[in-house]
Formats: sequence, structure tokens, C-alpha cells
Amino acid sequence: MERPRTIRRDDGLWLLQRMRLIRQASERIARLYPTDVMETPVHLCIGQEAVAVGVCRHLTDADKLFLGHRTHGPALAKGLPLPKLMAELYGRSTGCSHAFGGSMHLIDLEHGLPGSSAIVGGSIALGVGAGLASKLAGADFVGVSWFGDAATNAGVFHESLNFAALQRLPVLFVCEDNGYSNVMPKSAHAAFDIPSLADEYMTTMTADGTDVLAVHEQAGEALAQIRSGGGPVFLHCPTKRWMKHQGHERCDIVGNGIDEQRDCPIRKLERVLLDTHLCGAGELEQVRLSVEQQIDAAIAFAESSPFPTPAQLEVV
Amino acid sequence: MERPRTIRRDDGLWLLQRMRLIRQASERIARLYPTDVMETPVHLCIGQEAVAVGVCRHLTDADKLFLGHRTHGPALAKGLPLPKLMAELYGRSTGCSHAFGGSMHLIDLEHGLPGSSAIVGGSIALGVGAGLASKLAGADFVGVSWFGDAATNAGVFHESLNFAALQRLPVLFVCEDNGYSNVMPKSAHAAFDIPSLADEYMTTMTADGTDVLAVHEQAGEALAQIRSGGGPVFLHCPTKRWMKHQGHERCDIVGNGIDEQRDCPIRKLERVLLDTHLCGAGELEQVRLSVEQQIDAAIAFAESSPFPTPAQLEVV
Amino acid sequence: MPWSRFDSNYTAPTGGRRITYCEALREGIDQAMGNDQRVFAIGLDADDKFGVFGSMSNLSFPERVLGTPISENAMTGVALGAALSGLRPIHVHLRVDFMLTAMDQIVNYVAKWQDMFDHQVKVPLVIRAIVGRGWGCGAQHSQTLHGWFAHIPGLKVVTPATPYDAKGLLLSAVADDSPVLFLEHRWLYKNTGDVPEAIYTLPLGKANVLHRGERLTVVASSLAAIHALTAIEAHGLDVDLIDPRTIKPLDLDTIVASVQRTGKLCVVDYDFPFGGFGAEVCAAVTERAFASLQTPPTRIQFPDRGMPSSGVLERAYYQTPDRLAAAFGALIEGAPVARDLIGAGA
Amino acid sequence: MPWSRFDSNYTAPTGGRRITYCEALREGIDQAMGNDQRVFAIGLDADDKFGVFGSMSNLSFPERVLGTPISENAMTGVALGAALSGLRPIHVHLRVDFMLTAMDQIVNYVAKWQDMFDHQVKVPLVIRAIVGRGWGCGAQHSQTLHGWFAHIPGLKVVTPATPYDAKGLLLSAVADDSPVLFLEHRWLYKNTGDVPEAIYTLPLGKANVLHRGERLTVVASSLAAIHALTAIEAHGLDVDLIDPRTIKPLDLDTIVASVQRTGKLCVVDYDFPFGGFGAEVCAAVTERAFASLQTPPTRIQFPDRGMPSSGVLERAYYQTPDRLAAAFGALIEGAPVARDLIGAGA
Ligand SMILES: Cc1ncc(C[n+]2csc(CCOP(=O)(O)OP(=O)(O)O)c2C)c(N)n1
Ligand SMILES: Cc1ncc(C[n+]2csc(CCOP(=O)(O)OP(=O)(O)O)c2C)c(N)n1
Ligand SMILES: [Mg+2]
Ligand SMILES: [Mg+2]
Repeated sequence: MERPRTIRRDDGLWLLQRMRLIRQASERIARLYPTDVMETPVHLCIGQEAVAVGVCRHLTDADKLFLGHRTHGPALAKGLPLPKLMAELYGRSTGCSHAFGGSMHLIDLEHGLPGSSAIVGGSIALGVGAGLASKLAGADFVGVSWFGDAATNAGVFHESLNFAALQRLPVLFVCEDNGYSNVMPKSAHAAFDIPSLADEYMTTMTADGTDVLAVHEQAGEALAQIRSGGGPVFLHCPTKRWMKHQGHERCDIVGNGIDEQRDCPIRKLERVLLDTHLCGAGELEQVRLSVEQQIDAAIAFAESSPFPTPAQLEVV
Repeated sequence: MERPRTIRRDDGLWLLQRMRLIRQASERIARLYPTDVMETPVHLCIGQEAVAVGVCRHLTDADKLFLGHRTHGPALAKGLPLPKLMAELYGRSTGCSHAFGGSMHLIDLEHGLPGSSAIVGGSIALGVGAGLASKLAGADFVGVSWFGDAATNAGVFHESLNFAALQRLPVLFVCEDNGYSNVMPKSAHAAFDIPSLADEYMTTMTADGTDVLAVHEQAGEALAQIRSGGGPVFLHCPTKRWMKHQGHERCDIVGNGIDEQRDCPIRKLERVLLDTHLCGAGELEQVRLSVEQQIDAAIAFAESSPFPTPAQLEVV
Repeated sequence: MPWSRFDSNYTAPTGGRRITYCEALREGIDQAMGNDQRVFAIGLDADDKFGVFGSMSNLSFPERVLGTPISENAMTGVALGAALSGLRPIHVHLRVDFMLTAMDQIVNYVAKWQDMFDHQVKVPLVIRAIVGRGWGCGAQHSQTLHGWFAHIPGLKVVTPATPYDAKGLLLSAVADDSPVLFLEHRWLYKNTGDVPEAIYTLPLGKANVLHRGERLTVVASSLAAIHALTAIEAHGLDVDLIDPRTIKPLDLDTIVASVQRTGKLCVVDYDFPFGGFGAEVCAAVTERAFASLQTPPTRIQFPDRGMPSSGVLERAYYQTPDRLAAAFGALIEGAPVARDLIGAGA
Repeated sequence: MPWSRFDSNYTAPTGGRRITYCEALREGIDQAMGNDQRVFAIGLDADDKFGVFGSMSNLSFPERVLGTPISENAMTGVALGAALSGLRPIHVHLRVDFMLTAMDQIVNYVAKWQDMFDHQVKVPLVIRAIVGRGWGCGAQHSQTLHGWFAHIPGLKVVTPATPYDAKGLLLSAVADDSPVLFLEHRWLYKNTGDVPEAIYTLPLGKANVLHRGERLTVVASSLAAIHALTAIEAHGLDVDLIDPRTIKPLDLDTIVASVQRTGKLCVVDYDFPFGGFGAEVCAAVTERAFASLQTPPTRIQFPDRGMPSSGVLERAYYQTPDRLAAAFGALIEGAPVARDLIGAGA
């Protein structure tokens, strides 16, 4: 039972632009990475862009998003300017974390990104804390906890869901389930079914994490429920990781079963936009080109930015 | 649909004796406690005896039981000699932990009690480790993780269940659910239903934790499944705590709704033993009296035992 | 800003209102919450009628006092997330030992968050914990660990010894824009002292000189400071007694100035002996006042093993004012200090 | 007992087989497992094809090598439970930072278990972790923490500097009946050295003198020991260099004897500066060799803040052999040591 695939033009274009921004920036990073200009690990999310972009379309700058190690996609989707990301990867003072954070520790206070963490699981609790702050302050922002399938192994996952549910906090849990923890498949790291377990605590929804329209629709429903005081919601998004866990190479895990034509969230959306005559092929190409220019500019910015100085290690 | 309440006479008498041992020892501790002869906190389990005794009837000395803070009942049920418990509470060198452990840290290597811990939750993982040891060594003992309802709040609970299930380890999880974490009711500490959550990981059974025959029967089934290689089992035993969380006083929490006639596991068993003519009233009284003598002897042993000396603080 | 209208007053008043350490804490928390509605309290049993040994009972803003499940790790993350979202949490633990379940959050998250983002964010988070021996509770319910936490960059560590300090330092901790661990010794809770009713703060990083003397400098915090003071007063010892009040930042200047005068240093540190606070003070003072030292600095600490349960052993594990007096006396006279006065592990 | 048939040989051979630190570890683990079938290895990615940076690839007994979920806390408890049930686990962590999620188990359980039961039980448990800087990984993937763990009674802490030590100490750690933390610096993995093929052990608690000299005693472990040795050799410095090999138990006798000869002490400790290993060595040596000290002991440590990501900052955060040589030279001459040579936090 296929639903009719429709979307407003402004939404559709936004989703496409942000997905392209993430994809093309990631491809560029992958191309540059072997040259060692970026002295920091990179966890790319090529193939997973739909999750970040579909959810973030519904978030405001006031909503607080807490990320783990796979940061680039959701950070850009939330609004982190690309030059600040690139400068951070290049270890320059103009980076979003002033070169102190690196790839796994991105921040953008203006756009509701109060930081991200490289210790798997812990940041789930931080999103819950944002939800608690919203509730106690009588504010209307939402806390968003963003994590992968294997973060559900960690005890803090269980503790965080329990507390959010007990307190009926305005929190969206987004599980970007790419089926792997590094090279370990889900069957080896989780004895439970993730959405089924989550459902023991709270309303749980699932959306195909390679289909931005599906994510966009479910995230919209989830956030509407949360914002209307309905308590936390768990959004489970099965998706596919095309790259190795870390670094610039495509992943070669046997049985990964990725078909870059069929599984590509960008191609899927472009097809809908074309089929529903919201955009023409020329316009799509225009999006790609304009993103490419943004990337060139961001890299130029990073490359021309100053490095920090050792004197900055002085303790404040 | 009441099941016929039957039990073999030897089992019935064992269950009765051990429950009486725990109950009467606990009442005696409660009576002595205000005199400060025991310089250690006590978490009594009056009212909960059925869980400890019903489960431990099926355990051998080779099976390894790991306890939390509410130790006395399951430790005695597993085989810890009462004099060693009393001497430990009295802070004497003849105590099971040589006066280094106190009430919350009991050990009896001979009877498969490799220690207990006062940090809630953590010992759940130790039982899983015993199960792993059994599996790796090709042995046939079982690991038993013993904990209360609120230990399910802790992340280590989730991590332990997941790993035991992934590895299909010979582990019995026993949740002694008295509905409270100190004075906090379950509704305030767990947003989930405990057996329903446990069922997401493994076979889960429930037995009335005030009814020793029910516990005995379910624990028997659970252990049969575990010993035959069927993987871990979760046994959930709702029960009632008559005493305050800690110390010698009855609990006065509003709505605790305990009826010491109706809810008493000892009375329940005695009624069955009488009704099925397995024992006469005189014999039951005999059990009570002989336990009372054991307690007198244990206290006399503790009181006449030496204290440790400060020289024992020397680091080994 | 609500935090700028406090009185600051660094010496304890006398002749005023006497209340307990516990009441002083309670009052400080209550006033912090009244002064700034962004302040809230969270923790296991924070909201129950016993209120964390009485330090949180009958607070004026119960809607900002939250009990939690036994989930100390996530709750620390929740407090951090709330601090990053505009609030000022006070997270409380009945025992410091329970905080060990939250070390990922405390060390990897709370302590690092400002450094990782070059201090673009504030982390106004106070973590309170009760430390020290209880009643035969054994090794898992009796740790102190102030020096251990201070080892981690990004954490301030506060150890009030008196009711006056408890309230003033608590209010400073809540006013601080960086993470502060606030460690309260269980055995101080019933001590009384003069405490102003008004709201006031004491600076973090400024020591308190509890006794003036010329022949030995003793550095001691929390319960150890009280025991040392009792020892000095009872035996009329000519000792400079410095309570640093905060383990970190550490007021080395005050300590070094004293050692330059007395020529001798003894640190009484109710904590494990390897590394930690005692070692830091001895090493740092030796670095800065080597020429003034007449004898090597001495540490009086716990034995290098977990706390045993039996009362007999528990009492031997801690020092007493009498044993401290004997040790100070020996140091003043240049006599060797008996081994059991230093702690079996030293 | 399988553990009694080892050769013991405390000085590194020369002219033998050269292998890397990583290979030495791998061989030690493999031989430990071959020697005693109670030994098993467990940890996140322990069983994957990269095998913990190669230190566990292609082991001979794959059925005793278990991967785990991201559940470090429970896995530590699982390892402890297995150790209490007759096995001898080696629990491995890709980074020491991940161990912080397991501190409840490590500090409250593993470290305390023997003390709580008056040593009626053995806890033959080895916890391996890779420490130190990586590649711009930032503050949560670069800690060392050896001194911090050593603060906790009940934990032995081993920090091998050479391939020879890595294998010999690993085999000793697995043979030990008490908990041992085994910390391997990431930047040592590719270093090579002579390592016997036979199984051998090195005693825990016995230092290794890496260089003989008369004018300064340098204490340094792990990567710091290698950097110090490079500095001393490159500049021909007249320095006694002592690698304690194990932070705890600490071979103070060897260090004190050296300081009594040289009159000067410098501890190079690649770790946070407050308390910790550096402070302990300085404080303990001052206690025992005060009369011999010509100048105050010096500590060279990290700045008192989390590790930054940018390569420029990461390289400044650590010392280099050249900067160490400059510091040693100044100490030998009695000149002041430049502030940036000591670490910005000191
Ligand atoms: C506590 C902890 N343990 C281990 C790691 C190492 N690690 C980093 S990412 C990762 C896999 C995470 O998988 P998942 O949560 O599914 O996210 P994904 O990488 O697939 O996006 C692991 C094991 C870590 N960072 N933190
Ligand atoms: C990690 C940790 N947090 C808090 C405590 C304090 N505490 C001891 S027992 C207990 C309640 C435990 O309740 P439950 O698990 O249901 O066991 P019960 O006492 O009911 O048998 C609490 C909160 C602790 N010991 N450990
Ligand atoms: Mg994944
Ligand atoms: Mg309970």
C-alpha cells in the first residue's frame, strides 16, 4: 500500500538542498581526507542523509539537538554553517569549536546545537535534560537525542528513556539505525528489537531512513505530539551506511547489500520532485552546482583561516 | 482457576524451615538492633521469604548467586550458616566476611555465594559473568542474579539482560519486586512494566512472591529450561516488604496494604501443609522451636566471638 | 543578575544565630532557589520526606525539586543537558559512592564540555554528594574521593567544614558558571555554628585559616579540619591550621606563605593515600617553598584499602583528634611520627 | 599450576628477535591463553578483524575471544563474575576513556571485592586499555589516567614502555590473582624491541633503570619513558632514568636510592597535573629522601585541561624529547625550567 508521494515545493527544495549539502560535503571530505589536511577522525553519513534532513526540517533554532560521534549530517541539517564545520575539520580557530573539538565535537549555539559527544550513548541523556529544562521553565522548545542503533546497547539509553517517560518530557529520540556498530551487525549487539523495546516506554514510530519524505512525515507527527504535551516519542529510522565506520572509504562488509541507485535518499527525492513536476531536471542540477560552490567557498575559508596557537592551552 | 496446592513432604519441610529461619532470624535482629550491638545497616526481608526459599530449593552449591543489599534472606536460603551471618552483623572475626563486609557484603564460597554488593544494580552483571564462566568452561552450574524492582532502573540491568540473551547464557534473573525503592513506589521509578520489558530479551515468568509454592514451581521450570541449554530466564516475583527499607521498624507507608495474615508466605505454606495432611500442628510448632534454638546458638556464637584488631588494617 | 546582590563575607561571624551544618545547607539551597528561578534540585530521594539527611526537607519550591530513579549516570547527563539549556541544576547524591555509576558523564561530559568547545558555553551545574563513613556500611558506602575528582581538569571541588562555609560555599557553587562538585562529610551534619540568615557567598579558591601558630602548618579540609582544630585547641598546640575550603581551585598562596613561616607541613587528608590531595599539597609546597622546609612534609591519610565494616576497624581507619594531636606534637618536636598515626598505607 | 613454569628475566635481552610492542602484546595474550585454558579475552571489537589495533588479531583460541555490545559497565561486571567463578578474564578497551562508563564496576566492585571479604576470594582479572592521544580525537579519546586509577586501593596499574615489558608484564598481570589495569599508550604500538619467544614474566612492582647517570633522577613511564630516554641519549645527559613499569605497586626503593645519589628528581608524567602519579612520586620521595634533595622535585605533566583536537594544539599538549632535554639540562644546571616545559597547568 504505497502512499502518494507528495510534498510542498518549499519543503521539497529545502530537503533536497540540505541532503545535497551533506552528501556533497561528505564526498569532498572523503576526497581530501587522504591528504591529511584534516587531522581528526571523520564519521561520514553518506546514504543516511534522509534522517537528519527529514527530522531537522521540523526543528526550530530553539530546539536543542544533542549528537554523538556521527555529527556532520545532523549538524548541517540543524543549521551549522558549512564553513564553520570545514574550518573545524581543518583544525582552524574559525571552526565552530575553535579547533578544540574536531569532527566529533561540533557546537552551534545560535542554531540549537549545544554540543556533541564521542562517547557512545551519553548524549542521549543530554537531550532529555533539554526536555526537562523546557518543562521546568515553561518553555516550548523540544530536546532531541540523536544516536545510532548500537547506542541502544548502553545502559544510559535505558535510563534516559525511562526518565523521559516518567516525567513525560518534550523529547524526541531519533535512532539512526544503520544496522552496524563499526563492523558488528545488529544481530550481534542487540538481543532485542529496537522499536519494540522503545515501545515499552513510550510512543514509538518507524520511518524508512533512506526515504526523506517518510522521515519528514513521521517526524512531523512525532513532534506535533510532543509539542502538544503528549510526552516523549521514539522515532526509529532504519537506514544504510555506505562508508566505513570511520574514514574516507566505501564499506566492503559482505552482505551490506547496498544498491547506490535504489537506496539513495537523494535520488529517491529527486524522482518524486520530477514525477510530481515540482522541479525540472535543470533546477535539480542547479541545486547540485550551487551546493558545490558553497563547498568550494567553505574550503577556501577553512584553508585561509589561522591555526590556534599553543598559548591557547593556558588554563582559563 | 486455583491450582491444586501440592508439594513433596521433604520439599515442603525444607521450604518451611528455611522461611522460618529467615523470618525468625530477622525478627530477632529487629529486636536486638536498637541496642546497637550490630554496627551495620540491616535491610530485612520479612514478608519476602518465599522468593529466596522457593528459588534456592533448586540451586546447588555449584550454582553461583550474586546478591545486592537485601542479603540475609537469599544468603540463608542458599546455605550461609546462621552463626556466620550473626557474627558478621556483630562485627566479629568469625563472621562470613571476617567483619570486613557487614550486613550488605556476605560471602560463602562453599555454598555458591561469591559475594554481594551494596551498589544497586551492579551485581546483576556478576551473575551473568558466572553464567559466562559456566558456558566457557563447559560446566553445568548456573549464574543467578538477584535484585529488587528498582534495580531495573539502572543501566546495568539493561546491559546485563542484553548480553545474557545475546550469548544464551545459563543465567537466572530473579527480580524480587516489592514495589518500592526505599519509599518511592514503582510507579515513580519505572515507566515500564518489568516482566513485559524483560520479555523483550528472554523468556520471562512470573510467580507470586508471597507464595513459596508458586515460586518453587516457576523457579523449577525456569531452571530446567536454563540447565537444558535454553538460555537465560527472567523470573519476576511480586512480593511485599513489611519493614522499612532499612532498620528494625515495620513500614508505615500509606497504602502499602499489607495484611500480615493474608500475605504471610509462612502462614500460606503452613496452611497447605496442614490441609494436605503432610504435617501436623505439633510438627509445625517443632520447626518454629528448633529454629529459635538455632538463633539462640548463633547469637551466643557471635557474642562470644572476638573482634578483629586494628592491626588487620595493614595492607596485604 | 540575581547572583550579584549577595554579601560577601569571608570570616565566620560570632555570636549570631547557631544552626547545624545540615540546616545551613538547606537554607543555602532554599535561598539559591528563591534567588533565581533557574535553579532546581534533582536526585535520588531529593524529594522524599527525609530529604537527603534533612538537607532538602521542606524546601520552598517543591515544584523545582525532583526525585529520580536509580539512574545516576543518565541523571547526570540530564542535569548537564538542562544546564546547557539555560537552567542551573543542583544534582544530589546520598553517597559519593553512587556517583561512580555516573563517571562517564562526570569525567567525559561535564568536566570536558567547556574545554571541548573552547568555553563558548556555560555549565552551571552543582553536584552535591555526601562523603565519608556511615555506620558499618563497608567499603562501598564510605569513600571521600575529593582528591580523585580534583585530578580531572574541569571540575571544581568544594569541601565545606563548618555550617558557615557550607552555606556560603553552596551559594557560590550555584552561582558559578562551571561545574562544581560539592562534597559534604556525613559526620559534619549535626555540627553547629554561627550562620547569617542573609544570603552570602564565600569565594571558591580562598582558604580559611582556622588557627594561628608558628611551629607547624597543618592543611586539612572537611571533617579532618574539624578534627585537627579540636586537637590543636585541646592541646594548645602552636600550629597554623589552614582549611583550603576548596580542593580545586587550591589556595596554594596561603599554604605556602604559612610554610615559609613555620618551616613544617602536615596534610591531614581523610582519603586514600596514593596521589590525591595530600600528595598534591606536599608536592606543590615543596616545589614552591623548598628552601623554607625544615623537615619533609608529612601526610596523614587512610590506609591503602577499602573501609571495613566492623566498628572496631572503622574507628581505627579514621584518625581521632587525640591521635592527630600526638602526630602534630611529634612533628613540632622533630620526633618520628608513629606509623599508625599516618595510616597503615603510607 | 600453569603459571609457575615461566622464566623470569628482568633485563631486556639484546640481539634477539625484534618485534613491535603490538606484536609483543599479541604474543603475550596468545601464550597466556595457550598456557591456561581458564584465560579468555572479552571486549568491544575484541573479536573483530582489526583486533584492537592488531593486538588481538589471529589469536589461537578464537572460541575464547568474545566481542561485546557497547556495554562496558556490565561487561566489567561480567568479567568480574567470571573471575569469581574460576576463570581468568582479560577485558579490553579500545580507549581508556570508554572505561569511564565502567567506573562503578571498577572502583566499587573490582577494586573492593577482595577487601570487602578479607581476601577470601581471588580476583584474577586483567583490564587492558589503550591510552593517550590519537589523531585529533579530542578530549574524550585521549586520556591516560594511570595515576587516577592508582589512587583507588585494590587496583594494580601497569604501564609498559617497551615490547619486552609489554609481553612480560602482560603475562604477569594475567598470572596475578588480584585485579590489574594494564594501560598501553597508543603511540608505542609500532615501536620495536627485542622480545624472547619463550613465555616469561616481569615482576609487578619492580622498576627498570633505562639509563644510568649521576646528576638527575628522572622518573617516567610508558611513552614518557621512551621520550625521556630519547632525550637523554640524543643529548648525552648524565641522568638516571627510572621507568617504574608499574605505577602501583610502586618501586619507591629504586627511585629513592637514585635520588640519594643524584640529589635531584624530575617526574615526567603524561597525565593531568593535579594529584596523580607525579605528585605521589614527588611527595613520597621527599618524605623518604628529604636530606638528599638539593633542589625541589619537578613535575612535567599535561596542562590542566582536556586535550584539544587541532594538531597544532595536540602537539603542544604533549612534550617532545627535545623539550624534555631542555628541561633536564636546566635542572642539571640548577637553572629555572621554562614554564611551557612544565605544562601550562603546573
Ligand atoms: C562508550 C563507548 N564505547 C565504544 C566506543 C567506540 N565506538 C565509537 S562509534 C561506535 C559504534 C557506534 O555504533 P552506532 O551507535 O550504531 O552508531 P553509528 O556509528 O552506526 O552511526 C563505537 C563502538 C565509544 N565511542 N564509546
Ligand atoms: C547506585 C545506587 N544508588 C542508590 C543507592 C541507595 N539505595 C540502596 S537500596 C535502594 C532501593 C533499592 O530498591 P530495590 O532495588 O527495589 O530493592 P529493595 O530495597 O526494595 O529490596 C537505594 C535507592 C544504592 N545503594 N546504589
Ligand atoms: Mg549503527
Ligand atoms: Mg524494591
